[in-house]
Amino acid sequence: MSAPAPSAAAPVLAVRDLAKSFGGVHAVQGVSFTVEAGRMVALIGPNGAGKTTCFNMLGGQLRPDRGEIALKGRSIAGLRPREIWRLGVGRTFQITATFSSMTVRENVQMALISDAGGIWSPFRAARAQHAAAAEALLAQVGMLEQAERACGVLAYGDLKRVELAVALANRPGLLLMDEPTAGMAPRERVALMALTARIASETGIAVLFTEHDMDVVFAHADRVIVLDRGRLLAEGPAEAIRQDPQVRAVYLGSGTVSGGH
Amino acid sequence: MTIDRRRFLAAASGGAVALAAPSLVRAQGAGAIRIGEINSYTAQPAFLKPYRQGWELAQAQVNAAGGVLGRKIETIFRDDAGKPEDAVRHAGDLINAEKVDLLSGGYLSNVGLAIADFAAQNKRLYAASEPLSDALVWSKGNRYTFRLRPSTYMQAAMLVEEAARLKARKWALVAPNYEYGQSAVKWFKELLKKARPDVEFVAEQYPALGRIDAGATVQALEAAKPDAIFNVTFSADLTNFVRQGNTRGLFEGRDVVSMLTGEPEYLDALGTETPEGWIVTGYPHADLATPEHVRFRDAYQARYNDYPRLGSVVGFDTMNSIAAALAKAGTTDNEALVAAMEGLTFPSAFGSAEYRAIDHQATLGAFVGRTALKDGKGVLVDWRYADGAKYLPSDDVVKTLRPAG
Amino acid sequence: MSALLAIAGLDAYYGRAHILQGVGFDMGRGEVLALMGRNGAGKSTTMKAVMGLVPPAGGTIRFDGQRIEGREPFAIARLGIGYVPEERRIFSELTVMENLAVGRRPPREGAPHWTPDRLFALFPNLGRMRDRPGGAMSGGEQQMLTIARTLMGNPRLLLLDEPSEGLAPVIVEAMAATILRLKEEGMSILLSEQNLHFAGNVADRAAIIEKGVIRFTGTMDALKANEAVRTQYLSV
Amino acid sequence: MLDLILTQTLNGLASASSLFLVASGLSIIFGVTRIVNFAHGSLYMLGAYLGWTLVAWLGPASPLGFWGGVVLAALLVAGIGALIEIAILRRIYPAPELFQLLATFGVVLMIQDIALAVWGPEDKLGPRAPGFRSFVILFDSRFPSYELLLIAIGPAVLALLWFLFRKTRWGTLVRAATQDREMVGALGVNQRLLFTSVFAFGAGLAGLGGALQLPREAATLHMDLSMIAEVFVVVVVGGLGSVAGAYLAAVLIGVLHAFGILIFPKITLVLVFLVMAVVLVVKPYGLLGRRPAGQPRATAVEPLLRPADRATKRAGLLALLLLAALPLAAPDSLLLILTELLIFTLFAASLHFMMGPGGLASFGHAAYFGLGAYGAALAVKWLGAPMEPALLFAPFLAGIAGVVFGWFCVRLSGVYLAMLTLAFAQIAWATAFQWVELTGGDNGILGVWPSAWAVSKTAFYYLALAICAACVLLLRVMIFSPLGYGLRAARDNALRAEAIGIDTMRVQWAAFAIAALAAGVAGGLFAFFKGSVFPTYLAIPRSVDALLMVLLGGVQTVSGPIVGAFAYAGLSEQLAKLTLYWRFALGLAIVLLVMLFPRGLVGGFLAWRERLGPGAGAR
Repeated sequence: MSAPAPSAAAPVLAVRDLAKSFGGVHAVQGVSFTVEAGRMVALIGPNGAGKTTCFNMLGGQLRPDRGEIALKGRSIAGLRPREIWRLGVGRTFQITATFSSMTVRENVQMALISDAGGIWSPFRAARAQHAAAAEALLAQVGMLEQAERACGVLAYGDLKRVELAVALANRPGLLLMDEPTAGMAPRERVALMALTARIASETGIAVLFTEHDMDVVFAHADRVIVLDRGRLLAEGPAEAIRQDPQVRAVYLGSGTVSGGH
Repeated sequence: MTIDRRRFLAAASGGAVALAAPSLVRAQGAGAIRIGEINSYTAQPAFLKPYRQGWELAQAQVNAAGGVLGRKIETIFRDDAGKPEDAVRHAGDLINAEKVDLLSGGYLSNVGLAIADFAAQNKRLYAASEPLSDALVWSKGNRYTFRLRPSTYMQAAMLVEEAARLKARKWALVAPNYEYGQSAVKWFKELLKKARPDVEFVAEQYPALGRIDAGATVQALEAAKPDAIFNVTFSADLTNFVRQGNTRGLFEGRDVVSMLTGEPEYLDALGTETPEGWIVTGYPHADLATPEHVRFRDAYQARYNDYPRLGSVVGFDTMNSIAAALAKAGTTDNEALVAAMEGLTFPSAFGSAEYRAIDHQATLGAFVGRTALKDGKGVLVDWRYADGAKYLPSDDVVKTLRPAG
Repeated sequence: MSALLAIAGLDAYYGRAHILQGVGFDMGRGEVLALMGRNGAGKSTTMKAVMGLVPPAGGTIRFDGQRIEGREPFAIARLGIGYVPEERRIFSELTVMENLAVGRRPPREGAPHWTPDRLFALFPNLGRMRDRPGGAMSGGEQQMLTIARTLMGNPRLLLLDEPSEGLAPVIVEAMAATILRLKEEGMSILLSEQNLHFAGNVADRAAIIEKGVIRFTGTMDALKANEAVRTQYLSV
Repeated sequence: MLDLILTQTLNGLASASSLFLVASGLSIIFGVTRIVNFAHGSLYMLGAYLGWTLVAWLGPASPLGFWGGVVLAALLVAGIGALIEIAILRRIYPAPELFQLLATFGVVLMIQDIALAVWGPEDKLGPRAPGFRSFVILFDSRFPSYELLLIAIGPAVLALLWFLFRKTRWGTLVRAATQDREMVGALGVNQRLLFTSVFAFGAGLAGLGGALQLPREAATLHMDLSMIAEVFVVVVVGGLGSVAGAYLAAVLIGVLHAFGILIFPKITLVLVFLVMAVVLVVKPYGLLGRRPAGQPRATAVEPLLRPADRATKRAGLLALLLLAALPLAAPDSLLLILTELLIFTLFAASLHFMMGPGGLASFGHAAYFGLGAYGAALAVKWLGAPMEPALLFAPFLAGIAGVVFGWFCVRLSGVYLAMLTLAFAQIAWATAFQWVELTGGDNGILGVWPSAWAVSKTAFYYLALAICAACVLLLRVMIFSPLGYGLRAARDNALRAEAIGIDTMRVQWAAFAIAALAAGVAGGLFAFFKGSVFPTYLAIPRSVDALLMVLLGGVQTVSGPIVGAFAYAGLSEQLAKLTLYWRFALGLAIVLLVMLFPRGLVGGFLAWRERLGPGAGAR
């Protein structure tokens, strides 16, 4: 898999002054941040802080009211999801999004076929296409043994890994992961994020993820961005964020009941 | 749209006969002559229940007298539910699976045209009993199709004769939007205009068959302030139209000329709503005292404990005319039957009539009179019999109207 | 005194998947029991089976000595079991007051009697948005509303499915405080939880479920002391 | 002129009332149970017939007798509604939407025969309402006072419904159940009773609507389907589940009708469905409807779709060989039946292509079948084309319609999509029905006979077999091609599909057009098979036929439509021969099949084979 060389200087994703309102409610107001190649950046904040809105603008599911989103210097604000994907953005969803009537391998094949622009051929058998490449991706996320199973019967953690393989199928420069570990057991969370971190550092993919589990955030994020009521509350290395009194007040709390030992 | 009564043959109508057919065949010997009879039994029950009874009465009489050609006659009834598509389907099934010798029936004009086309393609005799469209014997007439009842042209001509005598100059028209309605309106306008060049037609309404929005339709007619109205709707559309028209006073101070409304099947449904003084075609079942009719009426009354409707007459006459044709042809071979039918004189409840050779139209007539309310029931009064032969265009005209020759 | 809730040998399937395989544990009155285990272990299914939302294929569920398995959800609710689902499932088109009205049941002996006013004292936020449609509330407020709505049925046993999931840490702290308040009222609570910190703060006892089988039951302290169990079934 | 406008508006409002009563009942039932109750028109019809009987029995002349009869009829229909809910619907709430619709269609068939058996085939004209027999003078013309009463009843019922739903506990519970029925149950509300009561209430409204029609028009056996078609329009235009929307739409449709009669007396039908299509294109969820809120609970997980295994392929080949050899032995009549079955198989397979892998449930697939047939017939009639080019023109016309209609339809999903396809099909039907100059209207187009070489039954059978088998196989190949995969991807998870670069709408659009094309081929063959085409080819019952075939076979299996076509056509054929009341029997069979085989016949067979053990092999 060819990947851009990691470079701290040129950010893969640069967001500037992003804003979105829904009928008078300012969901996101003037948020700016960057994500660099090979880095894991966590986006956190209370419910309703604007994380998902932000994510959906990055992924193209929502059109921003204002602001700039640059992917490797190219503006992607307002593009459709499929256009953004073609520019090299992979995405996983909070509620896993896979194709239940296809096997694990076919799910990845589907992404590969689409990447190769091969959707519009109605008379060839799809099963034979990109099979080897699909298997290679599945091997990377540790799902090769389950390649012939239906996605509908997979365990939740496995489903998340399939999604990761699908998101990697277009050799993305940026990976967007919305609550990648939600609903997973602690052990699975660590395994998945460790895997993601490894892929990120090996291939130089920039990773932006939202997360509620502070253990995951503080264990895996190179940098943390905190949103509150649509605004950027704080940004910095994990340790600095954990100590930030403002963040503790609106979000982290005293730390007595929810991790971050 | 009407409900899907496809293959409803079994239900209200001929299912029992169709099912029992094999055993009947055995009981009567293998030689029975089989007639495939297709009609809108469920869609137009008011007309077709009596029709079937009249048919079965005639069939019983023919068979009791030893049948035709030494063979009994047997009928396979099929319900087309008022849809040409189903009629064609049944026609195919009757010929190919039931092996009938000839086809008959048809109530709605579009159904009749569809069966006629099928009959021509398959070279089978089709005795169309009721479909009134002129196209059936004229513009789309074919070698294999004969029609019993007076056509829309003939009935329009009968009514125009009366309408032309009215003072009315401004006419409004209402007709169901399909073959029968269109053709009735076309002839009425043409013939009336010829008889009375001063008339004008100020409003025309074409509700879809069985779907009249009566209130709005009446209002639209009323708005045109006509002197007289020509109505072609029948059955449920007529009932709803009359009720709204009565309430809204549409018919007050206006002449109304109306096709078929004097037939007991439609008058009975109107009951106390029956408007008085409409000029209509119909059937005075209680008052008609010709010997043929009395004989028919008594037999019918005895068999069904009910008075005959016009449908009863049509069923009775169709069956009898087929029997007469078979007897004349001496065979069930359809080509010979066609030849026999041309110019065939046959007995009818209204006296004898003839299938004209020139256009395969029978000369059976209709009764023209006025509606009246008697004891809460609608009746036909001041009627006269209009002989069908007198209300047809000249042979030269017919030849131009019938390309099939 | 018999247990308030006694489950024994409970079996349940989702389609052909055998989710619960002989689950059994008891719960005392006034007790807060944390049902712990990883995602897909069977926590939610256990709760749904108690509530009658998933038909048990075998085993018994006794509530206050009475067999309730196989009954319909509404009948079980009327016996005094309140259920707060993981996905909240508030009626988003209905206002706060209407949401509460749906949950309203007559007062029940041996259970605290809740009125909207009392609930607004417990959840002051809700009192400030009585006429707001549920759909226009934040996740934390919705979570409060769903608990308040269930309390309107004056339950004797509250089933809380993953009350801390997906909430910001500060809200989670508030949630813990609420549970402790309810416990003071004498409410018995069965909660499912993955978060050991949270459970440790609110629960008296814990039951650990793994692949549809109960692997451990004991006090919270016993669990904290049992390193082996924690690492095997829960820990990082 | 102004007078006329005002009176016609009043006429429209009067018609709107009954429409609204029935539509609001349908809307309320849909809101809570998510069932599009096809039998709602039948309940309306029962209301009229029961009203007729009860009024006659209680004495039509006295106000008490008349109004008592009307109210009693409504209550009885409510009871019948409760019975239907308890006996049938209650058992199939978890089934997919279309299956429920199918079950209610079974109920339609059953009620038709029940009404026929009880009341006979004659139309029943009810008495005039005591106290409202006469008229008032409005704008210089007589206006029936009963119509004025009807005009008042509409808003009165609307107000009553508003009160019920906003101010009573029952209403609050119903609204809650509309959103999440399971949760309502978990909160201690007997939701079964609630559902039954809602269904009974909605049925009662329909019954009342029917009974109130008595003084206006005769009760007939056709009332059910002609009402349901209008009510669907009203409910969809107003917004599914919105009672106020239903009123607005009922008024719109009623007034439109009244003015249509003035301005376009010949195309009133087209007009209504045209308005429906326009509304749905502009406001996909109706005038006052909202995008279905939140998550569809328990999204159906579609089963794996695998290419046929060797045994299935062999069976298929064997069946094909058998069909090819058949004319050697079979009589003509059997060949005719089989020719029709082959054509219907292609028709069903074409619908399956968009409905199964595509998840696009079309309620108006007859449009493409019919347009194919008309394409062929028009080519013959107007261009004098022989069969061969006419057969090519058939899919062309159907395909164009598929491209145009599909463009709008793929923007919606679920019930809304189904309803828009219905609207387009009705436009096509009404056009064929009312554009008499071009299509011959109700007369259809006759004389569409095959070329000389294909006239014999055997020759035409082979023609049909060759074309249908080739098209069905081609559709099958497409299902397993990248395009077919993309289609399934769009159905399984549009979010994910878009996020991996698939233009879901375009893929679905293509599928729509392909399905229309294939249906057009079937329609063209059918035209030459029958020798004629009629508007009924595009009518709702034909669409329902297709749905039944696909659903009976099993949507999520590839062989489903083939099995379904043979099973359904065979079943209705056999039932027609076995019993007088075949519609009742067919309706019952549909209901039972839906309850027993929620995955269709092939789906049920596969599930059964799977249960035998893992060794039994793949699909």
